[in-house]
Amino acid sequence: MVKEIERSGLPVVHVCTVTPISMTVGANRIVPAIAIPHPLGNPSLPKEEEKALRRKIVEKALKALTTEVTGQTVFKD
Amino acid sequence: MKLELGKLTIRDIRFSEESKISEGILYVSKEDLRRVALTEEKIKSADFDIARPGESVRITPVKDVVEPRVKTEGPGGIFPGFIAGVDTVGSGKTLALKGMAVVTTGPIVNFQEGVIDMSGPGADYTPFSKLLNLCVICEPVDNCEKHQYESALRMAGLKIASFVAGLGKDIAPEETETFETPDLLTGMKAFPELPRVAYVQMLQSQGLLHDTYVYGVDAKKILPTVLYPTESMDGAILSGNCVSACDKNPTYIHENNPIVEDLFKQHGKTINFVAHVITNENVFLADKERSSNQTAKLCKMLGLDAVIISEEGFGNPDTDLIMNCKKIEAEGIKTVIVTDEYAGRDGKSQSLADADKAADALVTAGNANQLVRLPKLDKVIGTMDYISKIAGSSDKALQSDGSIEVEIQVITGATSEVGFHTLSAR
Amino acid sequence: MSKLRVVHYINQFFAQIGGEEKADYPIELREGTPVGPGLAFTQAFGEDAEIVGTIICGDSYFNENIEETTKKVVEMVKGLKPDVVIFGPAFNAGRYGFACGTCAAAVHDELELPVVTGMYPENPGVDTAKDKAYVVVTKNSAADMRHAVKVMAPLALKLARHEHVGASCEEGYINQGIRVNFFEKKRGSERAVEMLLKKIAGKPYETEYPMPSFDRVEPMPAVKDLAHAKIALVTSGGICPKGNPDHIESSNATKFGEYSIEGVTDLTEETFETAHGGYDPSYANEDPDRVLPVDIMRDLEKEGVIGKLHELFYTTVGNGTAVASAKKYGAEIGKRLLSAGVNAVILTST
Amino acid sequence: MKELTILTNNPSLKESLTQKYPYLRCGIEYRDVNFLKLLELVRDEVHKGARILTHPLDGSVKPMETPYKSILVEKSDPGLDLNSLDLIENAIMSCRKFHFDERELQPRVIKDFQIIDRTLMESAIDTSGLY
Repeated sequence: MVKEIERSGLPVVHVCTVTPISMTVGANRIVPAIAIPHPLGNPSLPKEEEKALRRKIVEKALKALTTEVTGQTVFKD
Repeated sequence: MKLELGKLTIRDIRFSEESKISEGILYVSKEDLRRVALTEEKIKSADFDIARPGESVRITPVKDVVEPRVKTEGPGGIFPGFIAGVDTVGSGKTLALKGMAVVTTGPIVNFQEGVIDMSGPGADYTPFSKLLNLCVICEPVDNCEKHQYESALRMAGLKIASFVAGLGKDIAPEETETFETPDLLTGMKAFPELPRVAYVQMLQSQGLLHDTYVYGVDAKKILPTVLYPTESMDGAILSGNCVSACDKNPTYIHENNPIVEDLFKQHGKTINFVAHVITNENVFLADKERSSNQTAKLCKMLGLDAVIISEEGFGNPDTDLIMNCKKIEAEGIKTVIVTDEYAGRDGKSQSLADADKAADALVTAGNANQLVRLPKLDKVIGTMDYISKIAGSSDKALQSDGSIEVEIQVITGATSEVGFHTLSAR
Repeated sequence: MSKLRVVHYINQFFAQIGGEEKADYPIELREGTPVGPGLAFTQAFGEDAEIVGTIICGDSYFNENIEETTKKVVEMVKGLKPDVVIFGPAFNAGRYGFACGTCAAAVHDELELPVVTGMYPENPGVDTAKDKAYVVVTKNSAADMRHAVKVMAPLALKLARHEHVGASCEEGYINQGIRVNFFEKKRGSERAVEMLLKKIAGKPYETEYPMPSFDRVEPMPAVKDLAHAKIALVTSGGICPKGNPDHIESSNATKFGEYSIEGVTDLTEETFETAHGGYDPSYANEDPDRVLPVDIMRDLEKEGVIGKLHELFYTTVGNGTAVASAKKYGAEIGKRLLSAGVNAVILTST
Repeated sequence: MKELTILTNNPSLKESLTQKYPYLRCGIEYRDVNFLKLLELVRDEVHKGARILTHPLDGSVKPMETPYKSILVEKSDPGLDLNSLDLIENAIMSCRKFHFDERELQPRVIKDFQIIDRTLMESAIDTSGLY
């Protein structure tokens, strides 16, 4: 799905828990997520901390979208 | 370095009053064997049994398999660093008793794997079903530490194999094969046209029941080094390693390393078999980086054109394997890697825990997760207490007709990653 | 013992109805006598099996009425109660291959019957049958029919009898990722040495386990001006309005969802949930932002970090959804986003 | 400041390691979770910036066959270490392909699994010089 959306002409960032799978499905901009049942959250954290964690990942995703890449890239920060 | 390997085929093993080899029959006195085993002070009692190809016998849990060998001429002795001193081995003359092995069994831990079936479908999966197996069953003294028990059982196997081989010391071998590796410079001059090839062997080195020894040194503490290919034929490398029985190298496989043998067959004809490089598989990631760097460096130093790399064990060694492969290929040296797979029972999962496009020539020893039904056999040497506790098995594995359904990963040598067996997968 | 029952699917060309000009030939079932390549199969089966029915369908007809025709094929097959179903072989014919693969997968899924087809490895139909049908390797033209039948017929018999099927290299089917053990004639070390000699000599050799490799798409240029960009959220985590109004299936979904988040600043337990059946849904149900971060996106929108959050989001369940459907949904979603003036997409997966 | 920590679900690890290595230069954090959860905890740490120092699939006892896992991490570098992420993700993926029925382990079996887990960690400590 990632690949097809990108093929239609839009940059896509894939926020995904299992990055090797993201590589196999052909995403070009990849941001690692937390865990399968809660990719952008962590229920064991207090609400505020959890939101801060989520914001960090979303910011990473936006950074990825504003970064030129030449091939599959996993974004650290 | 030149080794003449004499072979004496053992056609049967029998218990008797006197220990001797006569007309291809190995006669052993249980008393003699017990005396040898009990020199290990952590062993309380030892018993012995014989398993022959085709018999309805299961040996489990298997600790090690050892081929009896004895040095008949030249420096050093078999199993340097343990049985003999630390002289460099691999030259002179060695006698091997073919067609047989010493098999040690004993539950060091309560979930121990290692199955050798002498008949039935299980026998197809283990190369050791074709041998006459002199089985050694050892019990430890009370309150024996696991490490001590492992060491004692390992040593008992080596000592008994050496004792048995000693019985043939003065008998002329039926057949002698000569292996010779010239030193680097001579080899280069002798075979200027032939591609320079080495064997890179990765040795499991991670802790209790996960260790390999080289000249008595625990392999986790070595930097990668270079051996003459004949050194392993004299027991320079030996096994303390039996978890994940299907893809661990018992001592027998080190003595008879098939990649060494098959490269020797081409030596001087299509290739120049330059060296046997050994490296380890440690737990600490920096060790993996360091060892693969050093291995690639050695390959470069040796001026190699190509190598075969073999793995040992499950999971994390995939990381070492891919590191070695990538780094050696990056030096412009061609690689073929030998491994096995864990593709799940349905064969649909990704086979390796690591992958890289540099690994474009791979030989596989099969999917270790494949299920096999092993029928009830008449006799068990060792104990069946653990079979439902081990990987690829479960409490439910034991069927009402006495057969067990297990993954082939419990079978000793089933998916040998040095290509000792014929099992494969596509 | 009675003969095993085989159903055979072929296109208009192999049914000798006509070429491209007859490609709109509608689906038809002929019971009894085998048609076209069916004769060769009948011969190969000997006394063991017989073709009890042949389904004929024009390639264009199929590809213009995919869903409906596939359904019909399944019904026809069901009525004939076969032990195994053979499709084609389709060789290098793309639309024929696609029809064979699609129908084979459907018959496999819905009737749980073994299915065999035959194709040239580059036929796009190969993908559609992945994991479901055994696709026998053929050459790229119908001239290879004799060989294809020779391989497909015994494989079909094995499947009909529920016998053990060997590894791809033994049986002649395309390996689509399922690993099967078998005993080689030579031990591993000898094969390694042979492979090495070939590799040194620059001769072709075949690795016994190809490293996973993947189709790639060129990365699109980055967003230049984030503060004025319209960003859309898409997820394969199955987030949808509470009650799952479109009844998106929890796995192997046949549709995707398009929902409005106009005015929504935070997804809550009361308003949204997940339809996904592949993971523990409790965390996502408790706070759907954990999968689809609408709360954060609204904050960033308010702060001016991004221009705008697109008022619609799209949802699918990644769980078991066929590659072909996922592709189709992706293309459709991409089209809609593009026409809505979206500049970039954040796609979240579980 | 680099902070070295062994994350473990092996309840006997701390005692036995501190006994053997009185000067051990790393912390030991025990977590009462199962094998897979421990890997997931390590993954969470990686996302928070930790670097993995010992292979998450060390040893040959199969994942989930043994209930225990101990992993040494360095909680210092800010930012995501991609190698660590690959390792832990691959380990979690590998874990899922093994098939284990729920089973009750006898105390002696449990003890042996703890010992094996410990010796794997010891082998890392020995070669890393952390003692």
